[in-house]
Amino acid sequence: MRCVKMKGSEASGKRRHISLLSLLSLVMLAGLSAALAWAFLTPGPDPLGLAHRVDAALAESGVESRVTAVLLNYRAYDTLLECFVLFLGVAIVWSLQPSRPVRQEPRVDPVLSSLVRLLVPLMVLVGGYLLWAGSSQAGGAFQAGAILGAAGVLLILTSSRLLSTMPKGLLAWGICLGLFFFLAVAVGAVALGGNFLEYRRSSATMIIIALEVVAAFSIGLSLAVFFGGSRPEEPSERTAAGRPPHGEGEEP
Amino acid sequence: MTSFYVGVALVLLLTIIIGLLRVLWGPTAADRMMAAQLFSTCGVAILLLLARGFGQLIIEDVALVFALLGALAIVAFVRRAWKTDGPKPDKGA
Amino acid sequence: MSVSPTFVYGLTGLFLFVVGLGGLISCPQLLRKILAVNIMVSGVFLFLVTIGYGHGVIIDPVPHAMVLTGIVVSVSGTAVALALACRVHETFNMSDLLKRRTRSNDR
Amino acid sequence: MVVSAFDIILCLTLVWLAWHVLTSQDLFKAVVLFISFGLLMALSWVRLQAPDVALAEAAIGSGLTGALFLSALRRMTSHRRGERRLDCDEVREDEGQ
Repeated sequence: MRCVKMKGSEASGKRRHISLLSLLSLVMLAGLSAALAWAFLTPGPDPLGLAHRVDAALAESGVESRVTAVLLNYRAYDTLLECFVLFLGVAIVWSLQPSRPVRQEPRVDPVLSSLVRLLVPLMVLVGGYLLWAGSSQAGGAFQAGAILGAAGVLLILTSSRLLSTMPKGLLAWGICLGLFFFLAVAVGAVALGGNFLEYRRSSATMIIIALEVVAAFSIGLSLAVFFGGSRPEEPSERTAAGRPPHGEGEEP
Repeated sequence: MTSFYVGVALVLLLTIIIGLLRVLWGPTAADRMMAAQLFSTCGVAILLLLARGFGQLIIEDVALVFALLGALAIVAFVRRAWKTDGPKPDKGA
Repeated sequence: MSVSPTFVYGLTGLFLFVVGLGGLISCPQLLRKILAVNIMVSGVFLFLVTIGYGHGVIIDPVPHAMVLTGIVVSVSGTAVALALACRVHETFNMSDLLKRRTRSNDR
Repeated sequence: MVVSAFDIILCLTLVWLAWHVLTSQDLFKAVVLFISFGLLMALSWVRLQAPDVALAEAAIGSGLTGALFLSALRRMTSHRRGERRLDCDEVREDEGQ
């Protein structure tokens, strides 16, 4: 591939070495793709899939949408662990980036600010619609969370101080809220004599809707925080604003 | 009627492919980004056509999300990747 | 004349996976490695949904649910990887695994 | 038949885009191509009758991931040598070959 090539004359010896390496990897990749294609095209035993079993249990799941039923009832473990992954990701991103003073951003264009003022309420509206529609058709917590996260990203883009002025504890609790609520539901089910994450038929609809709302909120907040990158500043650190960004000036 | 709608969608897909050439050749970063925005608009049209063609009105929701989220990339570009000190060509200038 | 969509999209998923793997191995720039992983992940998703599509009669919702979870997880992974790459860039002033040595030779 | 042509062209474009994302020398170009890639992925989800996945991909694949990459690109190229433009850095250094 072209992007492994290097500039400069001293790199020519290395280039030969790399081209040999890339040739080897090309051969291996060709072999891998041939093997995968062979495995895919060889007719195996016809898999029945799980569609019939999902349909058979749909009446007990509490929702009409099959995907939502799988996500929040049959395989709610997935969604629980996903909330955990989001929490972990935010923790890693915050610990990797030292809180940096906000650089001087270019002035916000009036066109841009009015666009954002128009778009953000629309996004929240569509997110709510998808959340509400999720129990009967396509849509649900993930899609609503993604759109809410996009609205948050728009807000961060137009005012870069937004994240740093928000109280950090509140932000952290908002991100953990989905995970904690999920765990509470799961443990509550055990306390009531059921299995982990098992809902009663009578209350399944309410539980799923509550889980969806909370999960959408947490997912949206986490996605916006991912985009914000660095951890919000502590009030004590804010006095140090104005120092050069980390890493600048260390160039040899 | 399905093949008519999908045929029109196919034509729009071909326009996207032509627009991709602008992304590949485009001399400035703004050219590339604007071409990507064009795909977003074109994608909305293709989704609406497919919604009619396959008879699944739920696809119109996808088109709605497309139309809303298309602005996100361009705003990110304007705020994070575009210096406002005049439209310099970014390559070979 | 009609080709089964399972065939077309399944093969595309496989090729996307392989192309992404190749890019992951051979591209030295960190950002492009992250792009390559994203392409690999898209290939896997495409393959999963294609399996769920079957012959288009009964759509299996379980792969859809798995892919939905996977999309959000892959965004988290991408954000973490980008934060790591930015951190590497700021600490070692290097965004490219190969250019580091030549750059220090230049100076 | 038209549907098959749509499938085949969409899939070929996807693979072609993936190839160019990984081989184009300009990182900014690669990111823009990746945004378009996410958009076409959403079209293929619609074609495979997975509207749930298409909704998520439309929001995340082309919007959020693109914004994340653009932001990271800015951070990884901005303060390297004074105030150089975003994609000059990678282009100038690669174009020597």
